[in-house]
Amino acid sequence: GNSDTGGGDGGDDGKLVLGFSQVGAESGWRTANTNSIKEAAAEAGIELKFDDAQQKQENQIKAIRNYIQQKVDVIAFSPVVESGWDTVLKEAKDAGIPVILTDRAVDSADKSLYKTFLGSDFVKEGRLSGEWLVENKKDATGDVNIVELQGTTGSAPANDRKKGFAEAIAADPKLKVIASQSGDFTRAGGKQVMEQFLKAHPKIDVLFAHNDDMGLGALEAITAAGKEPGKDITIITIDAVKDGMQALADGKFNFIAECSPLLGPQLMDLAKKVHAGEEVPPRIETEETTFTQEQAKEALPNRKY
Amino acid sequence: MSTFPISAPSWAKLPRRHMPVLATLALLLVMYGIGVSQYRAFSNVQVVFNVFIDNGFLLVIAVGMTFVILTGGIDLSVGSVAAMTAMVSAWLLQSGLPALLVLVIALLIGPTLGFLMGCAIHFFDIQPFIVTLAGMFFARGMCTFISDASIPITDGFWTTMSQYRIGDPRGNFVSISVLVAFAVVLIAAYVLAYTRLGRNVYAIGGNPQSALLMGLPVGRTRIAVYTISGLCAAIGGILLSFYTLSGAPLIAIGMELDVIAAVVIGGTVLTGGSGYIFGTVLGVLVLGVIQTLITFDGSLNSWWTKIVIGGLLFAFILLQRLIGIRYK
Amino acid sequence: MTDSRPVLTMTGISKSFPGVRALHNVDFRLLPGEVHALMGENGAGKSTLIKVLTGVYGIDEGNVTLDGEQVAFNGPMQAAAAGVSTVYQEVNLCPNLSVAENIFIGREPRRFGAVRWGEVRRRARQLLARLDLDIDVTAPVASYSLAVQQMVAIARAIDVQARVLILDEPTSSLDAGEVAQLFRIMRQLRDEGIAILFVTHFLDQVYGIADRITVLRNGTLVGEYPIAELPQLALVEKMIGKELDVLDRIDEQPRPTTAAIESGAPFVQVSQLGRRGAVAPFSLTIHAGEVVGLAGLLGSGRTEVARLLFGADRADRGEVQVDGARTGLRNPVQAIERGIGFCSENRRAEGIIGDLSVRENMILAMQAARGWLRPIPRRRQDELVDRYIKALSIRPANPDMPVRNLSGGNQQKVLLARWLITEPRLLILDEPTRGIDIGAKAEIQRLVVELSDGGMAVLFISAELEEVLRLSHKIAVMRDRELVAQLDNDDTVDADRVMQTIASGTEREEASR
Amino acid sequence: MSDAGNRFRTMLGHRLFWPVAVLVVMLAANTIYRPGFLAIEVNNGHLYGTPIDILRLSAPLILVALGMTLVISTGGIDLSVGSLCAISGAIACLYISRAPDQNNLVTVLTALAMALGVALVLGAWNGVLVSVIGIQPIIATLILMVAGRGLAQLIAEGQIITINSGPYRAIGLGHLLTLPLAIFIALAAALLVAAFTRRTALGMIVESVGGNREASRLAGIRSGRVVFLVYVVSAACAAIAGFMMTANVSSADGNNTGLWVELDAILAVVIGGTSLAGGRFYLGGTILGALIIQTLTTTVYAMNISPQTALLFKAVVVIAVCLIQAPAFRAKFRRRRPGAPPPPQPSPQRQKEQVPA
Ligand SMILES: Nc1ncnc2c1ncn2[C@@H]1O[C@H](COP(=O)(O)OP(=O)(O)OP(=O)(O)O)[C@@H](O)[C@H]1O
Ligand SMILES: Nc1ncnc2c1ncn2[C@@H]1O[C@H](COP(=O)(O)OP(=O)(O)OP(=O)(O)O)[C@@H](O)[C@H]1O
Ligand SMILES: [Mg+2]
Ligand SMILES: [Mg+2]
Repeated sequence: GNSDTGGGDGGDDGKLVLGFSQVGAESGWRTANTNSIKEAAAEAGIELKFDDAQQKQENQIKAIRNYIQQKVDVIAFSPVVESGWDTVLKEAKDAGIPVILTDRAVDSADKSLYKTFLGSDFVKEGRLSGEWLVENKKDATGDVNIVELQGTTGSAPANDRKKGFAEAIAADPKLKVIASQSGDFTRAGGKQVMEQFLKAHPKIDVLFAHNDDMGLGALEAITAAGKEPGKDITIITIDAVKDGMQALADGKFNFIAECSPLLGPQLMDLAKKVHAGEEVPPRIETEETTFTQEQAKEALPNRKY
Repeated sequence: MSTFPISAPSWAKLPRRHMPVLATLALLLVMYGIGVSQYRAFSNVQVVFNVFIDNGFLLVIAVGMTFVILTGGIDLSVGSVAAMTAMVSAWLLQSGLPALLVLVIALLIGPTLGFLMGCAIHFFDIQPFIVTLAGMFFARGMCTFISDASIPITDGFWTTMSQYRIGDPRGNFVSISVLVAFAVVLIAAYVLAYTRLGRNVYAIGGNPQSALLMGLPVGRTRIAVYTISGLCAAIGGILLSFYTLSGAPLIAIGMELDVIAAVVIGGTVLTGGSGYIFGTVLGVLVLGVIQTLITFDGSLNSWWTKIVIGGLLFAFILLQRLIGIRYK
Repeated sequence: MTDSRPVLTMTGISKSFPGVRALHNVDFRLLPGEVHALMGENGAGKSTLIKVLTGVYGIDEGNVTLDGEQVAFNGPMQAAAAGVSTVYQEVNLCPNLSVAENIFIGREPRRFGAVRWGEVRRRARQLLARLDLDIDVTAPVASYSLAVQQMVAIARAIDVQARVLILDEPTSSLDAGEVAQLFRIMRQLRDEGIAILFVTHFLDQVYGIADRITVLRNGTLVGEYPIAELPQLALVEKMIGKELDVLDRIDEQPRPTTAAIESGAPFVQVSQLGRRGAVAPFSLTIHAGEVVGLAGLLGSGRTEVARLLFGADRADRGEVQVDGARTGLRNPVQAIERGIGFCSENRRAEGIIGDLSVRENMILAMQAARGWLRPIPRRRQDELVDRYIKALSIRPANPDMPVRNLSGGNQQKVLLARWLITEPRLLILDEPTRGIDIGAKAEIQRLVVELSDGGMAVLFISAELEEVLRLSHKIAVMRDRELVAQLDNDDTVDADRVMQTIASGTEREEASR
Repeated sequence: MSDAGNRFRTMLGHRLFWPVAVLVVMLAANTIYRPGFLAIEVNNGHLYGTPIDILRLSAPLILVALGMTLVISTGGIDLSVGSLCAISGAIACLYISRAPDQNNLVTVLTALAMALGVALVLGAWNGVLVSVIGIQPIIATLILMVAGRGLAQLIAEGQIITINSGPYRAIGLGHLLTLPLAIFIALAAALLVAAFTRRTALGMIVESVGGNREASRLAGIRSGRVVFLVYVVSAACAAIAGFMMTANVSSADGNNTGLWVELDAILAVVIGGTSLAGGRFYLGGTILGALIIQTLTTTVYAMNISPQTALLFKAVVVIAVCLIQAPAFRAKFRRRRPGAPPPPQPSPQRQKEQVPA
């Protein structure tokens, strides 16, 4: 490694240097992700250069350029958006620095620009949610009215989860999305949108929220409207953060598709491997599961984030 | 009634007006010096080049904003317009239009929107803040309207513009965007200093009432600056699409604030009437260097990053201000 | 000359603002090669007529013809293009631009589209030399005093190859020398066949240069007269609609002698107060009930002295005693607390707050002194405001009108009222009669006399020497930013002697009294 | 002219006429789209319905906009309010979440006091930067806007702090006399600000400083102190708004609490008729502006306008609101009518004195 730190412990002590550019710190999920990576790096004896891009692709590109200048050993990043990485990745390749993608993929045609992708599959999360619903409502008679709380308009998780969910519920014609609106991934947004859904649509059977936070916000709106969440309205969310799991265990949510932020250990492993020149599979999905109410009760006590 | 004995000697006069800008320059150099002393790789020439490569689009947009702020206005739409330009380019390229045609169309949208906003501001006398805020909503809305996912650009022209390296391709290089940005800066500096339009911009910023009574074309100039800003945002958007080789609906969110900050740090007064393009260049560099410093450090938490950015900004502005006062 | 066809005619002009009828069915014509004075009290509609003519305001009714062709300008730009060059009442320049730029902006000499800065500066210097002004043309215009700014605005207007030149109170801050310069140039232009419309409140100037006079009163036309047919007294009568006798009364009143005043304890004693780059250290004593006049040429530092005394600028040497006790006057608040008030010469930038109403502008200083927690009760406000609107005959007498809609002279009166309401012990008046009509000017002069008789000290600054001589007990003479002499205003002092002192800077020995 | 006609004319001329008209039109459009829009029913002993939601949700915006009105009227701007909302919310929630008994009223009050205290200090910081050091307001407050988000996250360690505290919840969701408590808080704040500015001379002094700072100084006003004060007031308003926002969802999210609220607040102030150049301010207008903005947001949800086009819709409405408010625009239609006052040509709004920035 050839690193430059401001003094202190860094320097040429043969440690592997990993430059990691994070999307931002826009949610609890993201913070858990960051923490996992930091802890894993410390544990694995890897020197981590961390940069927060504050949800801006420009910043991420800048950070990668700077990592190239600093001649780090491996670059890893969670792309803010899918497209637009070819130029800077080419620069990294020319400088001989291997790149690992985490959490979100890029759509580059040239697969040689990065070594591997480590992360979850948003489409799959949406699909799992949809499949559970199809299964759960297979005995229902009459239309099942679904409202959807989308994530931030235009963001990859929002687009993919919507897509996966839509694909899955297409299997059953009585499942209908009657309203779909963006709640910006926030509790306040989820609540405000749900309030209006409840007023505009007298009969809502299912809520599908793109993350736990919006679902938690919607809970409040549902209670205020005099309905019982989890019973009158079936609630499906994605992420499985602690608060969400609690709601699931309490019977307020009905189903959560996990999207695990704990990529740290896997990432460090990969970093060591690509640095050593070992072959790694081009795509590695994080181990993720889904939770029903019973499973949640069991899992809750060991939930870290 | 000739000269005053107490007034400053003539040699002391020249630098005084330029003092704030010089102070900014000096502080920038100090900041760079700190970087070099702290991080070894910071002294690479390429680090400096990268600051330009990474901020070329910001610089171009800031130049347009300088025109607007000099008249005492503000343009909040620039970030969204840049994003919309990139988005439209990506979309048109995807649907198979030739690159040159796309370039022309994309470059027309920004100024058109700017022109319309300028007209609303001038003819209906609505505050620029609101008009351009509506412009910002509109342009951002267009982005998601076109597509709510990002669209990659694979066009040959765009790829070349994006990846061509001027200089030693293995060593130090700059991108084409940097040249474009420099060209825009030079043209803008010339326009402001040597053309009637430029002088009218300053006059309106000084006192719009007087400018009107002095028989200057206030309306025309005001519309012109918003059009110019729209054009710069469009050029910036094209550079952005070179930079990212894609159009993404959420890109450049909040960029208007960075741009305004850069312009103001560069010494342009928000109430209008005083400031230079050169100052704006310095302002953009200040923001760029702050960011580079933080990435080089690489040990900051997400939230400490924000706090440190705020702190550095504060330290910089405070020093700039103190030096400025002393020489005033 | 007189029977040539008018270059400009305005017929049946009417113009209303919300609540005010500024012009009603006014006719006006301007002949080539004449200087035509437009006269009237404050608020008579002079400036409005000019603004209507040049398209700043739209016309409600009436016609304007230029060279026999009907015109309707949509703004000063069009008017200028048609050969109507105007200096508006308030100095209208861009403060951030240099003197040279202000003169040439909009018609800079260019080569291939690029402004030739060298040429701009050279020509600006030339032009100002014609007005006998030798200043740094690259400095921002805001760094010069109002008088210099006025000269710059005039320079801008006369450089245009115009057929009609309009000057709305161009001489309000100029001293005699500058006025003479300006008149020389006006005559020259007139002889070239240019028609000049000239507005002023100085009757002497009217009779010094005008060929014909048009009088407005309350927005209506009183009449148009050749100068020879309208003697000064008759003109005043036409303007105000009645006879004027206040001026005579001032001179008749018995006034306390200097000796009598100086026997009392001094109110303010200044010793060696100064500020680098502004005024050389000076010493001055002002007694209660005393009127001290400040005389001097343009830029001689009178305004600077006033600002130091009020704490508007901070002195960097010397000391001040108020009532015998040493005090710092580091900011206006401190000065006001010690009973000092200051009426700035630059009413637009440093005086009125255009957004606020007449009432609010008037009570502002008093309210500031009371602190924001103790608002002045509405009844008391009404009382004060009504009193001063009447006393100073402010028109329109509507206390809730935004002050920016008042005519220039009436704004000045509002400012004066602001300070009178605070009942200061020393009132510093920097060009208080600037832009004020003859009737009101007489009123203000009378007021100064009354106030000083009532025990208030006044520091009176005016470009009109005559006024200073009439009112002051003592005259301090400034030259080159130095207080060079103090003269007791007794029978031996007259305009000539003061001028001499200004010119030669003698009688220095008296300055050190 | 008939008496009724005259009265109509004066009503048309009233400053608040057009904002009110816009609000009514928006509500009407919603009602046409969904007849139940205005319906209010009683649910659990409180009133329940979309109009109530609009009122409740606009409460924090009204608060922020009130402070912003004062700041803007001095010719400044405060970009840091969003961050201040996040900081105050985070502090209050953190304190409560650590307390043994979250439902204890004393705990909650201590939390509020602490958070408010920190907000006041930060407001004072803004005030010092602007009035003492003389940094341009937009930049001075930008510093806290950026760093403040970081602070909020630092306090919450990047997590969402969820609390379960009845008294705190009440700030956002409680009811009083069947109406949401938040409305009363906002109303009380509005009355307080109005009393402070209009019953004392503070309002006039603020306006005079905004209208012409140098002239105010020469009239003996301590302009610096006034400017300092408004930033502190703005911070206090933002802090209370922050409590409401976090109480509304019983959790503090350092990232998203009050995100972009500064833009909405400025928009509300400007729609309300206060000029960004400083000078006269109109509290009533600001409140209406805030209501209009919240109604607009709710309309997007109520009409289920697709997220992809929601911003386009907003752009159109904002422009429409501003156009019909602009005297110059209305004059274009009235010009032909005889007797109507002509358009003010050099608009009074632009007539700004030179104020050194
Ligand atoms: N923009 C305006 N809005 C409302 N009223 C106005 C406006 N401009 C001028 N007025 C009013 O029109 C009348 C004529 O004003 P004008 O400025 O023409 O007077 P003037 O003769 O130039 O006086 P002065 O000698 O004081 O300059 C005054 O009553 C004034 O208050
Ligand atoms: N004739 C001149 N030539 C050059 N500079 C001048 C001239 N007159 C005034 N100035 C500038 O104007 C500034 C203000 O002068 P000041 O206002 O103190 O003068 P004053 O005696 O009050 O004159 P005025 O009669 O204009 O009020 C000075 O800083 C000076 O630089
Ligand atoms: Mg006038
Ligand atoms: Mg003076």
